[in-house]
Amino acid sequence: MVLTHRTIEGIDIVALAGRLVMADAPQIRQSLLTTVEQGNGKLILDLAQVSFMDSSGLSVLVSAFKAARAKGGDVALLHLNSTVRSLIELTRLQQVFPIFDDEATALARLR
Amino acid sequence: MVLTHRTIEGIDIVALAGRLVMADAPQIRQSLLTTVEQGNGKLILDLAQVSFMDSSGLSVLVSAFKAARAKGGDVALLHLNSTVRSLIELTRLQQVFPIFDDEATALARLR
Amino acid sequence: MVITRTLGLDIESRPECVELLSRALCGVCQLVLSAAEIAKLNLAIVEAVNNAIEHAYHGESGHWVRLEIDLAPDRLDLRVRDRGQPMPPDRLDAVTAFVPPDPDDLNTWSLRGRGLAIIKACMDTVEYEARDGVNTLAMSRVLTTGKSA
Amino acid sequence: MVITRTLGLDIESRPECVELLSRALCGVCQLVLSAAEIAKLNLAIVEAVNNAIEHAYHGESGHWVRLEIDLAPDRLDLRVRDRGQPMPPDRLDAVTAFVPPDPDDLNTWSLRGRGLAIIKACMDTVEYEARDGVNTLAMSRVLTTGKSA
Ligand SMILES: Nc1ncnc2c1ncn2[C@@H]1O[C@H](COP(=O)(O)OP(=O)(O)O)[C@@H](O)[C@H]1O
Ligand SMILES: Nc1ncnc2c1ncn2[C@@H]1O[C@H](COP(=O)(O)OP(=O)(O)O)[C@@H](O)[C@H]1O
Repeated sequence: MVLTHRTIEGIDIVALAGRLVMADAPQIRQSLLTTVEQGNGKLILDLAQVSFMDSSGLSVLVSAFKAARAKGGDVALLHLNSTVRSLIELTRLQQVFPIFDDEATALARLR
Repeated sequence: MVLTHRTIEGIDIVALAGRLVMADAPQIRQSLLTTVEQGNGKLILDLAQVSFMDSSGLSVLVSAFKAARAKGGDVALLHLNSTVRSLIELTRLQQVFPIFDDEATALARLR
Repeated sequence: MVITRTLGLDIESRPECVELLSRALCGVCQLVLSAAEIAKLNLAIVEAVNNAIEHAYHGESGHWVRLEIDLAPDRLDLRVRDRGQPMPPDRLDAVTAFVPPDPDDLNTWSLRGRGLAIIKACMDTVEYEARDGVNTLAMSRVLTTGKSA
Repeated sequence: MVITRTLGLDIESRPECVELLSRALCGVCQLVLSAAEIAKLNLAIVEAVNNAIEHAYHGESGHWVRLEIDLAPDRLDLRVRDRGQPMPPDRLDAVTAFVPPDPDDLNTWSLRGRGLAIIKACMDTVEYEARDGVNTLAMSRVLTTGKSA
Protein backbone atom coordinates (compact mmCIF):
# COMPACT_ATOMS: atom_id res chain seq x y z
CA MET A 1 0.00 0.00 0.00
CA VAL A 2 1.43 3.35 -1.07
CA LEU A 3 0.27 6.63 0.40
CA THR A 4 0.83 10.02 -1.25
CA HIS A 5 0.13 13.22 0.60
CA ARG A 6 -0.28 16.82 -0.51
CA THR A 7 -2.05 19.89 0.89
CA ILE A 8 -4.20 22.43 -0.94
CA GLU A 9 -5.44 25.50 0.97
CA GLY A 10 -5.18 23.71 4.31
CA ILE A 11 -7.01 20.63 3.04
CA ASP A 12 -5.06 17.37 3.16
CA ILE A 13 -5.35 15.18 0.11
CA VAL A 14 -4.12 11.63 0.57
CA ALA A 15 -4.06 9.19 -2.33
CA LEU A 16 -3.95 5.50 -1.44
CA ALA A 17 -2.71 2.89 -3.89
CA GLY A 18 -2.76 -0.90 -3.60
CA ARG A 19 -4.62 -3.17 -1.22
CA LEU A 20 -6.21 -1.56 1.82
CA VAL A 21 -6.55 -4.69 3.95
CA MET A 22 -5.85 -6.14 7.36
CA ALA A 23 -2.12 -6.42 6.69
CA ASP A 24 -1.81 -2.70 5.96
CA ALA A 25 -4.60 -1.26 8.08
CA PRO A 26 -2.65 -0.44 11.28
CA GLN A 27 0.01 1.51 9.42
CA ILE A 28 -2.41 3.40 7.16
CA ARG A 29 -4.72 4.17 10.05
CA GLN A 30 -1.82 5.64 12.02
CA SER A 31 -0.67 7.66 9.09
CA LEU A 32 -4.13 9.14 8.42
CA LEU A 33 -4.71 9.92 12.09
CA THR A 34 -1.39 11.76 12.18
CA THR A 35 -2.41 13.75 9.12
CA VAL A 36 -5.71 14.71 10.74
CA GLU A 37 -4.02 15.59 13.99
CA GLN A 38 -1.33 17.77 12.42
CA GLY A 39 -3.66 19.41 9.90
CA ASN A 40 -7.05 21.07 10.03
CA GLY A 41 -9.07 17.88 10.11
CA LYS A 42 -10.11 18.40 6.51
CA LEU A 43 -9.15 15.33 4.55
CA ILE A 44 -9.76 14.09 1.02
CA LEU A 45 -9.02 10.41 0.49
CA ASP A 46 -8.40 9.58 -3.16
CA LEU A 47 -9.16 5.87 -3.50
CA ALA A 48 -8.84 5.57 -7.28
CA GLN A 49 -5.83 3.27 -7.03
CA VAL A 50 -7.11 1.05 -4.25
CA SER A 51 -7.24 -2.34 -5.91
CA PHE A 52 -8.99 -4.14 -3.08
CA MET A 53 -10.42 -3.25 0.30
CA ASP A 54 -11.80 -5.39 3.13
CA SER A 55 -13.63 -4.46 6.34
CA SER A 56 -10.29 -3.60 7.97
CA GLY A 57 -9.79 -1.03 5.24
CA LEU A 58 -13.29 0.27 5.81
CA SER A 59 -12.44 0.60 9.48
CA VAL A 60 -9.48 2.81 8.55
CA LEU A 61 -11.81 5.12 6.62
CA VAL A 62 -14.20 5.27 9.56
CA SER A 63 -11.33 6.04 11.96
CA ALA A 64 -10.18 8.91 9.82
CA PHE A 65 -13.74 10.16 9.52
CA LYS A 66 -14.33 10.11 13.27
CA ALA A 67 -11.03 11.84 14.00
CA ALA A 68 -11.75 14.56 11.45
CA ARG A 69 -15.28 15.12 12.71
CA ALA A 70 -14.09 15.21 16.31
CA LYS A 71 -11.83 18.06 15.26
CA GLY A 72 -14.68 19.89 13.58
CA GLY A 73 -13.53 18.85 10.12
CA ASP A 74 -14.66 16.23 7.67
CA VAL A 75 -13.45 13.48 5.33
CA ALA A 76 -14.43 13.29 1.68
CA LEU A 77 -13.90 10.15 -0.40
CA LEU A 78 -12.76 10.71 -3.95
CA HIS A 79 -12.72 8.47 -7.04
CA LEU A 80 -14.31 5.26 -5.84
CA ASN A 81 -13.60 2.49 -8.30
CA SER A 82 -16.06 -0.37 -8.65
CA THR A 83 -14.38 -2.61 -6.04
CA VAL A 84 -14.33 0.07 -3.37
CA ARG A 85 -17.77 1.34 -4.29
CA SER A 86 -19.27 -2.15 -4.00
CA LEU A 87 -17.95 -2.58 -0.48
CA ILE A 88 -19.08 0.86 0.65
CA GLU A 89 -22.54 0.31 -0.81
CA LEU A 90 -22.80 -3.21 0.60
CA THR A 91 -22.14 -1.86 4.08
CA ARG A 92 -24.44 1.11 3.45
CA LEU A 93 -21.75 3.68 4.21
CA GLN A 94 -22.43 5.49 0.94
CA GLN A 95 -25.35 7.05 2.77
CA VAL A 96 -23.07 8.84 5.18
CA PHE A 97 -19.65 9.27 3.60
CA PRO A 98 -19.35 12.35 1.40
CA ILE A 99 -18.33 10.81 -1.94
CA PHE A 100 -17.04 12.76 -4.95
CA ASP A 101 -15.96 12.05 -8.47
CA ASP A 102 -13.80 15.11 -8.92
CA GLU A 103 -11.33 16.81 -6.68
CA ALA A 104 -12.59 20.34 -7.23
CA THR A 105 -16.03 19.49 -5.88
CA ALA A 106 -14.52 17.66 -2.94
CA LEU A 107 -12.32 20.65 -2.17
CA ALA A 108 -15.32 22.98 -2.40
CA ARG A 109 -17.20 20.83 0.08
CA LEU A 110 -14.39 20.89 2.64
CA ARG A 111 -13.40 24.52 2.20
CA MET B 1 -11.36 -29.99 -24.68
CA VAL B 2 -13.62 -29.63 -27.70
CA LEU B 3 -12.84 -31.24 -31.02
CA THR B 4 -14.38 -30.18 -34.33
CA HIS B 5 -13.94 -32.26 -37.44
CA ARG B 6 -14.49 -31.55 -41.13
CA THR B 7 -13.10 -32.93 -44.37
CA ILE B 8 -11.95 -31.07 -47.47
CA GLU B 9 -10.95 -33.07 -50.56
CA GLY B 10 -10.11 -36.13 -48.49
CA ILE B 11 -8.06 -34.16 -46.01
CA ASP B 12 -9.24 -34.24 -42.41
CA ILE B 13 -9.21 -30.96 -40.59
CA VAL B 14 -9.59 -31.18 -36.83
CA ALA B 15 -9.80 -28.07 -34.69
CA LEU B 16 -8.99 -28.48 -31.01
CA ALA B 17 -10.19 -26.02 -28.38
CA GLY B 18 -9.34 -25.81 -24.68
CA ARG B 19 -6.59 -27.45 -22.67
CA LEU B 20 -4.71 -30.30 -24.34
CA VAL B 21 -3.31 -31.90 -21.20
CA MET B 22 -2.94 -35.18 -19.38
CA ALA B 23 -6.60 -35.22 -18.32
CA ASP B 24 -7.78 -35.05 -21.93
CA ALA B 25 -4.94 -36.74 -23.76
CA PRO B 26 -6.27 -40.34 -23.88
CA GLN B 27 -9.59 -39.31 -25.35
CA ILE B 28 -8.16 -36.88 -27.89
CA ARG B 29 -5.46 -39.33 -28.91
CA GLN B 30 -8.08 -42.00 -29.54
CA SER B 31 -10.22 -39.64 -31.51
CA LEU B 32 -7.35 -38.50 -33.74
CA LEU B 33 -6.14 -42.04 -34.33
CA THR B 34 -9.65 -43.02 -35.40
CA THR B 35 -9.74 -40.10 -37.80
CA VAL B 36 -6.42 -41.14 -39.33
CA GLU B 37 -7.50 -44.75 -39.54
CA GLN B 38 -10.82 -44.03 -41.21
CA GLY B 39 -9.49 -41.34 -43.52
CA ASN B 40 -6.55 -40.99 -45.88
CA GLY B 41 -3.98 -40.28 -43.19
CA LYS B 42 -3.89 -36.65 -44.23
CA LEU B 43 -4.64 -34.53 -41.20
CA ILE B 44 -4.58 -30.84 -40.42
CA LEU B 45 -4.67 -29.97 -36.73
CA ASP B 46 -5.90 -26.46 -36.08
CA LEU B 47 -4.51 -25.50 -32.67
CA ALA B 48 -5.61 -21.85 -32.63
CA GLN B 49 -7.98 -22.37 -29.70
CA VAL B 50 -5.70 -24.57 -27.60
CA SER B 51 -5.28 -22.50 -24.45
CA PHE B 52 -2.63 -24.68 -22.84
CA MET B 53 -0.68 -27.78 -23.76
CA ASP B 54 1.66 -29.98 -21.73
CA SER B 55 3.93 -32.85 -22.80
CA SER B 56 0.94 -35.22 -22.75
CA GLY B 57 -0.65 -33.00 -25.39
CA LEU B 58 2.57 -33.01 -27.35
CA SER B 59 2.49 -36.79 -27.19
CA VAL B 60 -0.97 -36.76 -28.77
CA LEU B 61 0.37 -34.72 -31.68
CA VAL B 62 3.28 -37.13 -32.12
CA SER B 63 0.92 -40.12 -32.03
CA ALA B 64 -1.23 -38.64 -34.76
CA PHE B 65 1.86 -37.80 -36.77
CA LYS B 66 3.27 -41.31 -36.54
CA ALA B 67 -0.06 -42.90 -37.44
CA ALA B 68 -0.49 -40.64 -40.46
CA ARG B 69 3.08 -41.22 -41.65
CA ALA B 70 2.70 -44.99 -41.20
CA LYS B 71 -0.24 -44.75 -43.56
CA GLY B 72 1.75 -42.77 -46.11
CA GLY B 73 0.09 -39.54 -45.12
CA ASP B 74 1.15 -36.57 -43.02
CA VAL B 75 0.03 -34.21 -40.29
CA ALA B 76 0.20 -30.43 -40.61
CA LEU B 77 -0.15 -28.12 -37.62
CA LEU B 78 -2.14 -24.96 -38.20
CA HIS B 79 -2.40 -21.69 -36.29
CA LEU B 80 0.01 -22.13 -33.40
CA ASN B 81 -0.67 -19.52 -30.75
CA SER B 82 2.17 -18.35 -28.53
CA THR B 83 1.58 -20.92 -25.78
CA VAL B 84 1.59 -23.87 -28.14
CA ARG B 85 4.44 -22.45 -30.21
CA SER B 86 6.61 -21.99 -27.12
CA LEU B 87 6.20 -25.62 -26.12
CA ILE B 88 6.86 -26.93 -29.62
CA GLU B 89 9.94 -24.77 -29.96
CA LEU B 90 11.20 -25.64 -26.48
CA THR B 91 11.06 -29.32 -27.36
CA ARG B 92 12.55 -28.62 -30.81
CA LEU B 93 9.64 -30.21 -32.65
CA GLN B 94 9.21 -27.13 -34.82
CA GLN B 95 12.11 -28.53 -36.83
CA VAL B 96 10.11 -31.56 -37.88
CA PHE B 97 6.41 -30.76 -37.70
CA PRO B 98 5.02 -29.08 -40.80
CA ILE B 99 3.62 -25.83 -39.35
CA PHE B 100 1.34 -23.42 -41.22
CA ASP B 101 -0.34 -20.12 -40.58
CA ASP B 102 -3.10 -20.49 -43.14
CA GLU B 103 -5.30 -23.38 -44.05
CA ALA B 104 -4.91 -23.06 -47.82
CA THR B 105 -1.16 -23.58 -47.62
CA ALA B 106 -1.59 -26.50 -45.27
CA LEU B 107 -4.12 -28.07 -47.63
CA ALA B 108 -1.76 -27.56 -50.58
CA ARG B 109 1.00 -29.32 -48.69
CA LEU B 110 -1.13 -32.37 -47.92
CA ARG B 111 -2.90 -32.58 -51.26
CA MET C 1 -18.45 -36.71 -16.13
CA VAL C 2 -19.95 -34.76 -13.24
CA ILE C 3 -17.30 -34.84 -10.58
CA THR C 4 -16.33 -32.38 -7.89
CA ARG C 5 -12.74 -31.23 -7.86
CA THR C 6 -11.20 -30.06 -4.61
CA LEU C 7 -8.28 -27.76 -3.97
CA GLY C 8 -6.92 -27.22 -0.47
CA LEU C 9 -4.85 -24.12 0.25
CA ASP C 10 -3.06 -23.35 3.43
CA ILE C 11 -1.21 -20.42 4.85
CA GLU C 12 0.25 -19.40 8.15
CA SER C 13 -1.94 -17.10 10.25
CA ARG C 14 -0.21 -13.90 9.15
CA PRO C 15 -2.04 -10.96 7.58
CA GLU C 16 0.53 -10.71 4.75
CA CYS C 17 -0.27 -14.26 3.66
CA VAL C 18 -3.98 -13.62 3.07
CA GLU C 19 -3.15 -12.06 -0.29
CA LEU C 20 -1.72 -15.37 -1.54
CA LEU C 21 -4.94 -17.22 -0.75
CA SER C 22 -6.93 -14.46 -2.32
CA ARG C 23 -4.93 -14.54 -5.55
CA ALA C 24 -5.09 -18.30 -5.78
CA LEU C 25 -8.84 -18.26 -5.20
CA CYS C 26 -9.33 -15.68 -7.94
CA GLY C 27 -7.25 -17.76 -10.34
CA VAL C 28 -9.40 -20.83 -9.70
CA CYS C 29 -12.70 -18.96 -9.80
CA GLN C 30 -11.94 -17.59 -13.25
CA LEU C 31 -12.89 -21.07 -14.44
CA VAL C 32 -16.51 -20.55 -13.49
CA LEU C 33 -17.31 -16.98 -12.49
CA SER C 34 -17.37 -13.49 -13.95
CA ALA C 35 -15.06 -10.79 -12.59
CA ALA C 36 -17.86 -9.21 -10.55
CA GLU C 37 -18.81 -12.55 -9.02
CA ILE C 38 -15.19 -13.33 -8.23
CA ALA C 39 -14.84 -9.99 -6.45
CA LYS C 40 -17.73 -10.84 -4.12
CA LEU C 41 -16.46 -14.32 -3.38
CA ASN C 42 -12.97 -13.03 -2.80
CA LEU C 43 -14.20 -10.43 -0.36
CA ALA C 44 -16.09 -13.07 1.63
CA ILE C 45 -13.04 -15.32 1.81
CA VAL C 46 -10.67 -12.53 2.82
CA GLU C 47 -13.07 -11.61 5.64
CA ALA C 48 -13.33 -15.23 6.75
CA VAL C 49 -9.56 -15.72 6.73
CA ASN C 50 -9.01 -12.39 8.49
CA ASN C 51 -11.40 -13.54 11.21
CA ALA C 52 -9.56 -16.82 11.67
CA ILE C 53 -6.28 -14.95 12.10
CA GLU C 54 -7.64 -12.14 14.23
CA HIS C 55 -10.17 -13.94 16.40
CA ALA C 56 -9.43 -17.66 16.40
CA TYR C 57 -5.69 -17.02 16.82
CA HIS C 58 -5.89 -13.55 18.40
CA GLY C 59 -3.61 -12.19 15.72
CA GLU C 60 -0.84 -14.65 16.53
CA SER C 61 1.20 -15.79 13.54
CA GLY C 62 2.51 -19.30 12.91
CA HIS C 63 -0.82 -21.10 13.05
CA TRP C 64 -2.67 -23.13 10.45
CA VAL C 65 -5.36 -21.54 8.29
CA ARG C 66 -6.82 -23.49 5.41
CA LEU C 67 -9.17 -22.72 2.56
CA GLU C 68 -10.84 -25.58 0.71
CA ILE C 69 -12.51 -25.08 -2.62
CA ASP C 70 -14.90 -27.69 -3.99
CA LEU C 71 -15.65 -26.97 -7.60
CA ALA C 72 -18.70 -28.74 -9.00
CA PRO C 73 -20.50 -27.92 -12.23
CA ASP C 74 -23.42 -26.33 -10.43
CA ARG C 75 -21.91 -25.03 -7.21
CA LEU C 76 -18.87 -23.80 -5.40
CA ASP C 77 -18.27 -24.84 -1.80
CA LEU C 78 -15.69 -23.00 0.24
CA ARG C 79 -14.46 -23.80 3.71
CA VAL C 80 -12.15 -21.75 5.90
CA ARG C 81 -10.65 -23.79 8.71
CA ASP C 82 -8.58 -23.00 11.76
CA ARG C 83 -7.51 -24.75 14.97
CA GLY C 84 -7.86 -21.72 17.22
CA GLN C 85 -10.49 -20.53 19.66
CA PRO C 86 -13.94 -21.27 18.25
CA MET C 87 -16.49 -18.59 17.56
CA PRO C 88 -19.23 -18.47 20.23
CA PRO C 89 -22.29 -20.54 19.26
CA ASP C 90 -25.06 -18.40 17.75
CA ARG C 91 -22.59 -15.63 16.91
CA LEU C 92 -23.23 -16.21 13.21
CA ASP C 93 -27.00 -16.29 13.62
CA ALA C 94 -26.86 -13.03 15.54
CA VAL C 95 -25.54 -11.17 12.52
CA THR C 96 -27.95 -8.46 11.44
CA ALA C 97 -28.29 -6.33 8.33
CA PHE C 98 -26.12 -3.24 7.94
CA VAL C 99 -27.52 -0.12 9.52
CA PRO C 100 -25.99 3.12 8.25
CA PRO C 101 -24.45 5.17 11.08
CA ASP C 102 -25.94 8.50 12.10
CA PRO C 103 -23.81 11.22 10.50
CA ASP C 104 -24.35 13.42 13.53
CA ASP C 105 -23.56 10.84 16.20
CA LEU C 106 -19.99 9.64 16.02
CA ASN C 107 -20.74 6.85 18.49
CA THR C 108 -22.79 5.08 15.85
CA TRP C 109 -19.77 4.88 13.52
CA SER C 110 -18.48 1.49 14.46
CA LEU C 111 -14.93 0.57 13.58
CA ARG C 112 -15.68 -3.13 13.34
CA GLY C 113 -18.24 -5.87 13.33
CA ARG C 114 -18.87 -5.94 9.58
CA GLY C 115 -16.97 -9.09 8.60
CA LEU C 116 -19.59 -11.77 9.17
CA ALA C 117 -22.34 -9.64 7.66
CA ILE C 118 -20.23 -9.11 4.55
CA ILE C 119 -19.67 -12.85 4.28
CA LYS C 120 -23.38 -13.56 4.62
CA ALA C 121 -24.20 -10.94 2.00
CA CYS C 122 -21.72 -12.36 -0.50
CA MET C 123 -22.51 -16.06 -0.20
CA ASP C 124 -25.65 -18.15 -0.64
CA THR C 125 -25.17 -20.17 2.54
CA VAL C 126 -22.86 -19.75 5.53
CA GLU C 127 -22.46 -22.28 8.33
CA TYR C 128 -20.02 -22.64 11.20
CA GLU C 129 -18.90 -25.73 13.03
CA ALA C 130 -16.33 -26.37 15.75
CA ARG C 131 -15.46 -30.05 15.92
CA ASP C 132 -12.48 -32.05 17.14
CA GLY C 133 -10.42 -28.91 17.56
CA VAL C 134 -11.00 -27.74 14.00
CA ASN C 135 -13.30 -24.81 13.31
CA THR C 136 -14.91 -24.59 9.90
CA LEU C 137 -16.77 -21.73 8.31
CA ALA C 138 -18.50 -23.38 5.34
CA MET C 139 -19.82 -21.17 2.58
CA SER C 140 -21.50 -22.04 -0.68
CA ARG C 141 -22.41 -20.39 -3.89
CA VAL C 142 -24.75 -21.74 -6.51
CA LEU C 143 -23.40 -21.46 -10.05
CA THR C 144 -26.03 -20.54 -12.57
CA THR C 145 -25.50 -19.39 -16.13
CA GLY C 146 -22.48 -17.94 -17.89
CA LYS C 147 -19.02 -19.38 -17.48
CA SER C 148 -19.05 -23.10 -16.76
CA ALA C 149 -16.37 -25.57 -15.77
CA MET D 1 9.93 -6.04 5.71
CA VAL D 2 11.61 -8.79 3.72
CA ILE D 3 9.71 -11.91 4.61
CA THR D 4 8.90 -15.01 2.62
CA ARG D 5 5.23 -15.87 2.30
CA THR D 6 4.26 -19.48 1.76
CA LEU D 7 1.15 -20.97 0.22
CA GLY D 8 0.52 -24.72 0.26
CA LEU D 9 -1.91 -26.21 -2.22
CA ASP D 10 -3.09 -29.75 -2.33
CA ILE D 11 -5.12 -31.86 -4.65
CA GLU D 12 -6.00 -35.47 -5.05
CA SER D 13 -3.91 -37.39 -7.60
CA ARG D 14 -6.43 -37.06 -10.43
CA PRO D 15 -5.62 -35.54 -13.81
CA GLU D 16 -8.73 -33.31 -13.72
CA CYS D 17 -7.50 -31.65 -10.53
CA VAL D 18 -4.22 -30.43 -12.03
CA GLU D 19 -6.05 -27.53 -13.63
CA LEU D 20 -7.04 -26.18 -10.19
CA LEU D 21 -3.43 -26.08 -9.04
CA SER D 22 -2.41 -24.52 -12.29
CA ARG D 23 -5.02 -21.76 -12.05
CA ALA D 24 -4.17 -21.03 -8.44
CA LEU D 25 -0.47 -20.86 -9.26
CA CYS D 26 -1.10 -18.42 -12.09
CA GLY D 27 -3.22 -16.25 -9.80
CA VAL D 28 -0.41 -16.06 -7.24
CA CYS D 29 2.35 -15.55 -9.79
CA GLN D 30 0.59 -12.51 -11.23
CA LEU D 31 1.94 -10.74 -8.16
CA VAL D 32 5.51 -11.02 -9.36
CA LEU D 33 5.78 -12.28 -12.93
CA SER D 34 4.83 -11.27 -16.46
CA ALA D 35 2.39 -13.39 -18.48
CA ALA D 36 5.21 -15.03 -20.46
CA GLU D 37 7.11 -15.90 -17.29
CA ILE D 38 3.97 -17.29 -15.68
CA ALA D 39 3.38 -19.51 -18.70
CA LYS D 40 6.82 -21.10 -18.32
CA LEU D 41 6.45 -21.63 -14.61
CA ASN D 42 2.98 -23.03 -15.04
CA LEU D 43 4.18 -25.49 -17.65
CA ALA D 44 6.94 -26.71 -15.33
CA ILE D 45 4.52 -27.22 -12.46
CA VAL D 46 1.92 -29.00 -14.58
CA GLU D 47 4.65 -31.40 -15.76
CA ALA D 48 5.85 -31.98 -12.21
CA VAL D 49 2.35 -32.63 -10.90
CA ASN D 50 1.54 -34.87 -13.87
CA ASN D 51 4.64 -36.89 -13.06
CA ALA D 52 3.63 -37.28 -9.43
CA ILE D 53 0.23 -38.59 -10.49
CA GLU D 54 1.44 -40.74 -13.35
CA HIS D 55 4.70 -42.12 -11.97
CA ALA D 56 4.72 -41.80 -8.19
CA TYR D 57 1.11 -43.03 -7.96
CA HIS D 58 0.95 -44.97 -11.24
CA GLY D 59 -2.09 -43.01 -12.29
CA GLU D 60 -4.07 -44.01 -9.24
CA SER D 61 -6.44 -41.36 -7.92
CA GLY D 62 -7.13 -40.55 -4.28
CA HIS D 63 -3.56 -39.81 -3.24
CA TRP D 64 -1.97 -36.66 -1.88
CA VAL D 65 -0.19 -34.24 -4.18
CA ARG D 66 0.97 -30.92 -2.85
CA LEU D 67 2.44 -27.77 -4.36
CA GLU D 68 4.18 -25.29 -2.09
CA ILE D 69 4.94 -21.78 -3.22
CA ASP D 70 7.45 -19.66 -1.31
CA LEU D 71 7.23 -16.10 -2.47
CA ALA D 72 10.18 -13.92 -1.52
CA PRO D 73 11.01 -10.51 -2.98
CA ASP D 74 13.90 -11.89 -5.01
CA ARG D 75 12.92 -15.48 -5.69
CA LEU D 76 10.16 -17.98 -6.09
CA ASP D 77 10.59 -21.47 -4.65
CA LEU D 78 8.21 -24.19 -5.72
CA ARG D 79 7.97 -27.70 -4.37
CA VAL D 80 5.84 -30.55 -5.68
CA ARG D 81 5.42 -33.31 -3.13
CA ASP D 82 3.95 -36.79 -3.19
CA ARG D 83 3.98 -39.90 -0.99
CA GLY D 84 4.21 -42.39 -3.83
CA GLN D 85 7.00 -44.39 -5.37
CA PRO D 86 10.14 -42.27 -5.52
CA MET D 87 11.91 -41.42 -8.74
CA PRO D 88 15.08 -43.50 -9.23
CA PRO D 89 18.19 -41.68 -8.00
CA ASP D 90 20.11 -39.95 -10.78
CA ARG D 91 17.01 -39.95 -13.01
CA LEU D 92 16.92 -36.17 -12.89
CA ASP D 93 20.64 -35.81 -13.60
CA ALA D 94 20.28 -38.12 -16.59
CA VAL D 95 18.00 -35.67 -18.36
CA THR D 96 19.54 -34.49 -21.61
CA ALA D 97 18.77 -31.66 -24.01
CA PHE D 98 15.99 -32.11 -26.56
CA VAL D 99 17.07 -33.78 -29.81
CA PRO D 100 14.68 -33.26 -32.73
CA PRO D 101 13.43 -36.57 -34.14
CA ASP D 102 14.43 -37.69 -37.62
CA PRO D 103 11.49 -36.90 -39.94
CA ASP D 104 12.25 -40.01 -41.92
CA ASP D 105 12.61 -42.41 -39.02
CA LEU D 106 9.37 -42.81 -37.07
CA ASN D 107 11.20 -44.70 -34.34
CA THR D 108 12.93 -41.51 -33.29
CA TRP D 109 9.56 -39.83 -32.63
CA SER D 110 9.19 -40.55 -28.97
CA LEU D 111 5.79 -40.27 -27.37
CA ARG D 112 7.17 -39.42 -23.97
CA GLY D 113 10.16 -38.57 -21.84
CA ARG D 114 9.95 -34.79 -22.23
CA GLY D 115 8.52 -33.81 -18.83
CA LEU D 116 11.67 -33.51 -16.75
CA ALA D 117 13.56 -31.78 -19.55
CA ILE D 118 10.75 -29.23 -19.85
CA ILE D 119 10.89 -28.62 -16.11
CA LYS D 120 14.66 -28.13 -16.22
CA ALA D 121 14.34 -25.76 -19.16
CA CYS D 122 11.71 -23.63 -17.44
CA MET D 123 13.25 -23.31 -13.98
CA ASP D 124 16.56 -21.98 -12.67
CA THR D 125 17.21 -24.91 -10.34
CA VAL D 126 15.59 -28.33 -10.00
CA GLU D 127 16.33 -30.82 -7.23
CA TYR D 128 14.69 -34.04 -6.10
CA GLU D 129 14.64 -35.64 -2.70
CA ALA D 130 12.89 -38.71 -1.29
CA ARG D 131 12.81 -38.59 2.50
CA ASP D 132 10.60 -40.10 5.22
CA GLY D 133 8.12 -41.31 2.65
CA VAL D 134 7.66 -37.89 1.08
CA ASN D 135 9.14 -37.13 -2.32
CA THR D 136 9.90 -33.55 -3.19
CA LEU D 137 10.75 -31.98 -6.51
CA ALA D 138 12.10 -28.55 -5.54
CA MET D 139 12.32 -25.88 -8.19
CA SER D 140 13.37 -22.27 -7.99
CA ARG D 141 13.21 -19.18 -10.07
CA VAL D 142 15.14 -15.99 -9.48
CA LEU D 143 13.01 -12.86 -9.75
CA THR D 144 14.78 -10.02 -11.44
CA THR D 145 13.28 -6.83 -12.78
CA GLY D 146 9.72 -5.88 -13.62
CA LYS D 147 6.82 -6.77 -11.39
CA SER D 148 7.79 -7.02 -7.76
CA ALA D 149 5.97 -8.19 -4.66
N1 LIG E 1 -13.26 -17.25 12.81
C1 LIG E 1 -13.65 -16.77 14.01
N2 LIG E 1 -13.22 -17.36 15.14
C2 LIG E 1 -13.60 -16.89 16.34
N3 LIG E 1 -14.40 -15.85 16.51
C3 LIG E 1 -14.87 -15.21 15.43
C4 LIG E 1 -14.51 -15.63 14.13
N4 LIG E 1 -15.13 -14.82 13.24
C5 LIG E 1 -15.82 -13.92 13.97
N5 LIG E 1 -15.67 -14.15 15.29
C6 LIG E 1 -16.32 -13.39 16.39
O1 LIG E 1 -17.40 -12.66 15.84
C7 LIG E 1 -17.21 -11.25 16.01
C8 LIG E 1 -17.75 -10.49 14.79
O2 LIG E 1 -16.92 -10.75 13.66
P1 LIG E 1 -16.99 -9.81 12.40
O3 LIG E 1 -18.40 -9.61 12.01
O4 LIG E 1 -16.11 -10.40 11.34
O5 LIG E 1 -16.41 -8.41 12.85
P2 LIG E 1 -14.99 -8.03 13.42
O6 LIG E 1 -14.02 -9.07 12.94
O7 LIG E 1 -14.72 -6.70 12.86
O8 LIG E 1 -15.12 -8.03 14.92
C9 LIG E 1 -15.74 -11.07 16.24
O9 LIG E 1 -15.44 -9.90 16.96
C10 LIG E 1 -15.39 -12.35 17.00
O10 LIG E 1 -15.72 -12.23 18.36
N1 LIG F 1 7.50 -37.61 -9.73
C1 LIG F 1 8.04 -38.77 -10.19
N2 LIG F 1 7.99 -39.87 -9.41
C2 LIG F 1 8.51 -41.02 -9.85
N3 LIG F 1 9.12 -41.16 -11.04
C3 LIG F 1 9.22 -40.12 -11.85
C4 LIG F 1 8.68 -38.86 -11.46
N4 LIG F 1 8.91 -37.99 -12.46
C5 LIG F 1 9.55 -38.65 -13.41
N5 LIG F 1 9.76 -39.94 -13.07
C6 LIG F 1 10.45 -40.97 -13.86
O1 LIG F 1 11.23 -40.31 -14.84
C7 LIG F 1 10.81 -40.69 -16.15
C8 LIG F 1 10.90 -39.50 -17.10
O2 LIG F 1 9.93 -38.54 -16.79
P1 LIG F 1 9.52 -37.40 -17.82
O3 LIG F 1 10.76 -36.78 -18.35
O4 LIG F 1 8.59 -36.49 -17.14
O5 LIG F 1 8.82 -38.13 -19.02
P2 LIG F 1 7.49 -39.02 -19.02
O6 LIG F 1 6.67 -38.60 -17.84
O7 LIG F 1 6.84 -38.69 -20.31
O8 LIG F 1 7.96 -40.44 -18.94
C9 LIG F 1 9.42 -41.24 -16.00
O9 LIG F 1 9.09 -42.14 -17.00
C10 LIG F 1 9.50 -41.87 -14.61
O10 LIG F 1 10.08 -43.14 -14.68
